[in-house]
Amino acid sequence: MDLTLSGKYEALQAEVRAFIREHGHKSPKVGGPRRDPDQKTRDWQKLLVEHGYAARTVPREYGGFGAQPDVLEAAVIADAFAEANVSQGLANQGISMLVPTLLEVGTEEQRRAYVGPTIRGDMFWCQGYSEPGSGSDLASVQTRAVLDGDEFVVNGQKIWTSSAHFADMMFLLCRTEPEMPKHAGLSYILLSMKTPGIEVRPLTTMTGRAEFNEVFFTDVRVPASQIVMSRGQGWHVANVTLKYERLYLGDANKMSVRLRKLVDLLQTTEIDGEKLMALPEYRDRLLRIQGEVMAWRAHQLRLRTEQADGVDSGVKRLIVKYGGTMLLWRMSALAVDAVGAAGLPYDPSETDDATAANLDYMFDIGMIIGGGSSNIQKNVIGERGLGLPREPKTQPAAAGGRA
Amino acid sequence: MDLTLSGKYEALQAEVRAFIREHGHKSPKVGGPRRDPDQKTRDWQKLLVEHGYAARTVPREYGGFGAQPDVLEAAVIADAFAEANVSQGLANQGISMLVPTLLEVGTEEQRRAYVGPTIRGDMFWCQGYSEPGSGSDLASVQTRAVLDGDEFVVNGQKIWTSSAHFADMMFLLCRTEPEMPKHAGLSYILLSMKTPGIEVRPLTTMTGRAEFNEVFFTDVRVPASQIVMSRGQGWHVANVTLKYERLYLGDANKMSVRLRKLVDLLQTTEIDGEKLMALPEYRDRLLRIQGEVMAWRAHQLRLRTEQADGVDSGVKRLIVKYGGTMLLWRMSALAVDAVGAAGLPYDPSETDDATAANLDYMFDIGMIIGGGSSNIQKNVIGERGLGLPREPKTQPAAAGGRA
Amino acid sequence: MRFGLTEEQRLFDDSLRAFLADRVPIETLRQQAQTGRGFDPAIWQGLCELGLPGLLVPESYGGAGLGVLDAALSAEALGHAAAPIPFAASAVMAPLAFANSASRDQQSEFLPRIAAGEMRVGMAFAGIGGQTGDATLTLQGNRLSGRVQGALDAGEATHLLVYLPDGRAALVEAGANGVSAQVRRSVDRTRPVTDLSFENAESAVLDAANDRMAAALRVVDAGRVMLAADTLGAAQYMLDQAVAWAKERVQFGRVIGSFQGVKHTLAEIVTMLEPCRAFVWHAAYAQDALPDEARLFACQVKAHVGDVGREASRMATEVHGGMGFTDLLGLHYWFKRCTFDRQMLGGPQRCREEAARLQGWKLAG
Amino acid sequence: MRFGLTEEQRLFDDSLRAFLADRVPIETLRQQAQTGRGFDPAIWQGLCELGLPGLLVPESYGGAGLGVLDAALSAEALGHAAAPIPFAASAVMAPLAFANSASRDQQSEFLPRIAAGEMRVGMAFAGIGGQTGDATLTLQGNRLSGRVQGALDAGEATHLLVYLPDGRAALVEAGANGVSAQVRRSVDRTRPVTDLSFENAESAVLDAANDRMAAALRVVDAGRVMLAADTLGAAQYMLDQAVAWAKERVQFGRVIGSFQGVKHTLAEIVTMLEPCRAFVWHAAYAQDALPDEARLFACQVKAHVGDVGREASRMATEVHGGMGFTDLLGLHYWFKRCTFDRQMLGGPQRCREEAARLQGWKLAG
Repeated sequence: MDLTLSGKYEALQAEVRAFIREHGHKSPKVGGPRRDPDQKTRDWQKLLVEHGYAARTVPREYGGFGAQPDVLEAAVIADAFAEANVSQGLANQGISMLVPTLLEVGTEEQRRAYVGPTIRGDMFWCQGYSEPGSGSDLASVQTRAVLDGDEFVVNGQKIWTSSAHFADMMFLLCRTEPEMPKHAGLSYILLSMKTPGIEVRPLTTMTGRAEFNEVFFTDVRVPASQIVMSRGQGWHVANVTLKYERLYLGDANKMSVRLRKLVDLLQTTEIDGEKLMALPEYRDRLLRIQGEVMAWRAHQLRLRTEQADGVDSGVKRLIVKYGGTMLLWRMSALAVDAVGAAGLPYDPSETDDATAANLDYMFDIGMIIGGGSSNIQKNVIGERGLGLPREPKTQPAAAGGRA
Repeated sequence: MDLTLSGKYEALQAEVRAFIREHGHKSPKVGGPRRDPDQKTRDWQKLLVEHGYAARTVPREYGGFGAQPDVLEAAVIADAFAEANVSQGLANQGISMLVPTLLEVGTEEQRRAYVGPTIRGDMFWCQGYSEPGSGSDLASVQTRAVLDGDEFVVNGQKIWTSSAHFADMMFLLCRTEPEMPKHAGLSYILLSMKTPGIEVRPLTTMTGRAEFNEVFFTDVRVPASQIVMSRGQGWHVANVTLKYERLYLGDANKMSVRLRKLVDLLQTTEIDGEKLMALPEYRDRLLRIQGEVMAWRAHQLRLRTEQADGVDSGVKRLIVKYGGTMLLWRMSALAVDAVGAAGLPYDPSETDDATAANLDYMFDIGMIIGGGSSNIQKNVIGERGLGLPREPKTQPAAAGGRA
Repeated sequence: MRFGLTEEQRLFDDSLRAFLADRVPIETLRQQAQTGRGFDPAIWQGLCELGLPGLLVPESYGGAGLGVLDAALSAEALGHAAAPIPFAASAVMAPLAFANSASRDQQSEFLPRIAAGEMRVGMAFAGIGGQTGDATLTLQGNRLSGRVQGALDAGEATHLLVYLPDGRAALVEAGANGVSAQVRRSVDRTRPVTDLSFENAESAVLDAANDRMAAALRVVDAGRVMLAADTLGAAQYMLDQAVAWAKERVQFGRVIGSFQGVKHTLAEIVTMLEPCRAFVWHAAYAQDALPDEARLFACQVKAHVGDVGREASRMATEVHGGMGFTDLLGLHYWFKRCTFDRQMLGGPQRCREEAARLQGWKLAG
Repeated sequence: MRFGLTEEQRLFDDSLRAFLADRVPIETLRQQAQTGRGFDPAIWQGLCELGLPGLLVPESYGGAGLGVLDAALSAEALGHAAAPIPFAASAVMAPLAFANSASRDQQSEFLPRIAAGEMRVGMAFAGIGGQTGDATLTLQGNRLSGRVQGALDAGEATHLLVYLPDGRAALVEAGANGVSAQVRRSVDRTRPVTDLSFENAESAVLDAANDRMAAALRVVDAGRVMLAADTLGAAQYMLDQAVAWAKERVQFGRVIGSFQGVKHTLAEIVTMLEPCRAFVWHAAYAQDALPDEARLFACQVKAHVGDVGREASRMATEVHGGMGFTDLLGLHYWFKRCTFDRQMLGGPQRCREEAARLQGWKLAG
C-alpha cells in the first residue's frame, strides 16, 4: 500500500494543475444537462485526450495517449480536476463501454475505425440491447439480422436507447441464428444510425425528459464485416460490454462529487432559521453516507490497482453496479429532503440545485433499473460471484403467464 | 372508530385496577426468565383466568371466562396491567396456539380434556414440528406414525422443541400416509411427553441457554383418538396453528413494553457524561422506532376489531410475524447499543437490563427464523396475501444438491 | 369501542372511489399535468356534489360536520387516484382554521362558501410547520405584507390563507390589490406549489383563538395527517399496479411474480405499507378525540408514512423495470405524489424533531 | 502508488491464517469459551513465534517495525478465526502508546518484553474513547486510584495500561499491590471484559508526548481500526459459511442457494461487506501515512464496519435457519465477535458523533 505521491506523480499533479489554470475556463459546466454535447464540450474533450487526461490508457495507434495503466496517475488527474470543479470530459456508453470492448475483442480494423473518433467526442454511440419484451431477460431479444449476401438485414425494435436521437452509431445485440438455443443465437453488430430504415422515437421518462428512445428497424442493411467476433458470439460480447457498464454505473468519483455537494447543501440550507447541518437527522444521514462513500472510494482504488495488475476482480467488480447505484440514490434522496418544500417547483430544463436534486432522485432509479435491474445484479453476484447454483429450469407447464 | 371508554369499559378498567391493587404483589416479574414457570407463576395464572384477565374469551364449558370477543375489553385489561408493570399471565405455545386450534378444529372431548388445564397453567405443551431435514420445508417431515390396532406407533426425531424438557404434552406433526403426496400424508397428534420411548435432549442456542430441545421417538404408542381432525389432514391443522403463531410472534404489546424500556434506558444511560437521549443518533433511532411501533399498535387494534367481527384479515394478518419480529430485533439492537461496552459481560442466567438486551438481541433472531423464516413468510405474504404465483415446480434434474 | 370504519364511512369511500375511477383516467391526469395547476373544473364539480369541500364544515354552516378521520379517508382516495384537485388545505385545513381561530362572524361569512365549493383556499405557513424557503410576513392592522413560498392548493384558489409565525392567520382574496401569486408547476404535476407576495393587502385576520399557536399547530397537524393519508393512497396504488404487473409480465419463461426476487419485494412493500393504514386512521381519530396525543400522532404519522412512501414508491417502480421509469404507464404520477407529500409541511426529519421536542427529548448543546 | 497488499503482506497473512486454521478448530474455541478469559497459551506461543506481539514494536526493540495496516491484516485474520487471544490492546494499542507517550527509558524497558510476548497488556480508557460504564481514575504522582470498566485484552494480562481523561496513561503490573482485576466473561466468549480497580497502586506514568490528548486519541484510533478489521474477518467467515451452507442444504427438493430469497441475501451481504475490506486497509494506512485524515478514517471505519457487521452477521445467521441459531455449528461465536467489536471503544453512534465534531458539523443547541 502506497498512496504517496512519488516524484513522478508530483510532477504529473503540477502539470495537470498548470493545464487547468491555463485551460480551465474552456471547460463545460460539471454535471451539466444530459443532452447532445455541444461544441464546447467536444473541443474540451479533444484537448483532454491530447494531453492524456482522458482516454489516457488507450493505445496511441487508436488515438489515445498510450499510457500504461497507473491507478495513481488516474487518481492524481481525477483529484486535480475535481478540486478545481472542472469537467473531466465525456463519460458515455461509447467511451466507457464500447471502447474497452473493442480493445478487448474487436478486430484491428474495428479498433482503428471507431476508437479514435469515439474518445475524441466525434462519434457518439448508443446501445441497442433491451426490447419491450426483453428487459431483465436480455438473451431473449428478438430483433433479427438475416445475412443476405455480404450484408445483414435487420428488422425489429429496441427500447431504452439513450442518446439514439443524436448518436452516430449503435452497438446492437440481435438474433442471427434463430434455430440455436437463445444464448447461442445472438450476434453483436456495429451500425451507423444514418442507415436507411432506422426510425428513432423519443421515450420520455419520469424525469420529464426524453432521456431514452425507441428505435425501429425496417430492412436495415449493414455490411457483414460490422460484426464483432463472429455469429453466435453476441452474448459473449454483450457480457464484455456489461462488465464495463457495471463499473461505469457505480462510479465512486460521482459519489465524491455528490458528497461534497451534499455537505454544501446542508451547510447553507435552513428550515425555520436553523441550518440543516445542525438538525440531527440530516447530519446523521450525511455521516452515514460519508462512511459508505469512503468505503466505495477505497474499493474503487483497490479495483483499479487490480485492473492495472491484470487481475480478474471477480465478485469485487460484480457488486459495484448494485451497491453504487443504490448509494447514489440514497444521496439524491438526502438532497431532495434538503431542498424540501421550497425545492418542489420543477422544470427539467433548469439546472439549479433543487432541480438537480429532484432530477437525480428520479434518474437514479433509472440507473438502478438500467443495465440489469437490482434483481438481475443480485443473481449475477450470487451465481458468478459466489458460485451459487442458477435458478433451476422450470417444467414447461409452469412457464405460462397467469393473469 | 371509537376508542373512548363508555360506561361499561370504565367500570372494567376500575375493576382491573382494583384487582391489581389488591393482588398485584402476587405477580411474577414481568419479562422474567424463559424457563419452567414456578408455582408463583401458576398461581397467578389461575387467579387471572378466574377473573377473566387471561383466557377471557375461552368458553366457560372449557374452563375460560366465556366473554364475547371485545377488542376494547382486551385493550383495557392489557393497558391496566402494563401501566402497573404487572404480569399479564402466561404466553406460551399451548395457550397462544394449541388452544385456539382446538377451539377451531378439535373434538368436544379434546377441548374438554386440554383447554382448561392449559389455560390454567397446569398443562404445558410443546410443538413437534421441525426436523433436522425439514425446517422451512415443513411439509417434508419424516417422523412416522403407523397405526397398530387402536394406537399410533411413532418413530422419528424432532428439533427446535422449546419447553420439551418440562412440557406435559406435545402437538405433533407426523407422517401417517407415506404413500400420499407430501402435504396429504400428514397427521396432527396430541401426546403425553411421559409416554415411554420419548427422549428429550437439550439444544443450546446462541444465547447460551438451552431454550430448545431435540426429541427422539422410539416406538412411542399413542391412542388413535389423539388425532386432531383425521388422517391426512395434519397439514391443514398445522396451518391453523401457524396462523395463531404468526400473530403471537409479532405482538405489538411486546413492542410497547420494549419501547417504554428503551425510553428509560436512553434517559438514564450516559457515555462520557452525556445522556444517550441527548446524543442525536440514539434519539433518532428511538424516534423512528416509536413511529413504527405506533403503526403496528394501530394495526393490531384493527386486526383485533376484525377478529371480533369474524372478518378474515388476509394479508393484514400474514405480515405480522415478519414485520413484527424484524422490528423487535431492531429494538433490541438499539438496547444493546445503549448498554454499550459496559453491557458486554454476559451470564444468561442474570436478568439485569444489559443481559436482557443482549439476550433479546440474539433470541429475537431465533424468533425471526422460528415459525417460518423471513423467506418463508415473504413467500406466504406474496402468494396467499397478494395472490402471486407459487415457485414453479422444477425439473427433477435440478433437484440434486451441488456442493 | 371499535377500531375500524363505520358503514357510512365505507359507503362514502366506495362512492368517492367509484367517482374518481370514472372521472380521473390516466388521460385526464396527463392533460392536467400539462397545466400543472392542480385543478380540473369538472372533477371539482363532481366532488362538490359528493360534498367533499364541506366535509369538515359544521352542519349549521352547510357542511357535513364530519371529522378528520373522514377527511383522511378522502385524502387516501384522492392520493390513490392522484386526483388533480385541491383538498388538504382547501377542504381540511382551512375549515379547521376557521373553526379554531375565526370569529363567529367570520365563520358565518366564509364557512358556507367553503362548503358550497365556491371558495377554494390556498394556504401557506411562515416560520411554523417546517417549510423551507422564503417566509417574511407582517401584519399591520389588517394589512398584509411580505412573501411566503410553497403555498398548497393555491393553483386556482379564490382565497389565500397565510399563517404568521405568531399563529395568527390572514385571509385575502386571490385577485385583490397587493396580492400576487406565482403558481409553479411542481415535481408532482397534479398539484402546484405557489409563491405568494403581498403588499399592504387587505385581509381578514383570524385571531379569535385563546391560544393562537396551539390553534395554528392543530391546523398544521391535520394537514400532516392528510398528506400522510394521500401518500398511503398513492403508495397503495403503486403496490396494486406492481402486483398486477408481476402477475402478467413474463421473463425467462415465467411470470416475474413467481420469482422470489419480485415476490419478496412486493411482500416487503405490503408489510411496511399496510400498518400505515391503521396508523393514519388512528392519527386522524386522535386529532378529533385524543387531544393529548394528537400532535405526537400527527408528527409521527407524517414522518413514518413519508418514509414508507419513499421506499414503497421506489420499490414498486423497480418491480416494473424500465416500464416503471418511463412515462408510458404513467406510474410516476403516483411516485411524485409521494415525493410532494413528503416535503410539504415538514419532511420526516423535521416532524420527528418536533416529536422529540414534544416529549422533552432534548439534544446536548 | 499501489492500493493493495505487498507480497510480504500476503505471505505473512497466508502463514498466519494457516496457523490459525490449524490451531483454532471449533473444539478449541468451545474449550476456551468455557473459561471465557480470551487466552490460550498454546496458541499464544505459536503467535509469538510468528512475531505477532511485536508487529508494531520498532526493530531496535526486537519487533518487526511494521505498520497499522499490517496489524489490521492480522486483526482480520484473528477475527476470521475468532481466535481467543489478546491482540488489539496488547499487540497494537500498547506498543503505539509506548511509541507515542513513553519516555526513552520506558520504551527500552517495556517494548522488548512486549515484542517477546512475555508481557501482555490489558487496556482501559476513562472518559475518552466512548466507553459506557464506570470510569473514575486519578493519579497522585505515580500512584493510581479509582475504577474503570471494560478493559480489553486483560483476561490473562501481565500488565494493565489505563488512560486518564487528560490523555496521560499509567502502567501497572497485574498482580501488584492495590491492583484488582475482575475478569468477566463477555457475550463474546473468546474475549472477556475486565473491571479494574486501583488503590494507591504504583504505576509507570506515560506522559512524554507533546500533545497528550492527541497521542491518546491516536491510540484509540488504531484500536478502532483493529476492531473494524476484526469484524471484517468475523463477518467474512460468516458469509463464507453461509455460502457453503446454501450450496449444500436442500429444502423443497433444491439446494437453498438456488432460491433467489437466499441468493439475494448472500449477494446483499457481499455487496456491503467487500468494500469494507478496502476501507479497513485505507483507514489503517491512514493511521501511519495520512495524519490529517487518520481520525476521520478511524471513526468512520469503526462505525461503518460495525453497522455492516451487525447486518451481515444477522443475515448470515438467518441463511442457516435454525441451525444458525443453535450452538451446533458454533456460528454464533463469530456473531458475538461482531457484537463485541461494535461496542468496544465507542459504538457507531459515538464514532460518527466524533466524526461530525472533527469536521465542525455542530448541532443546534
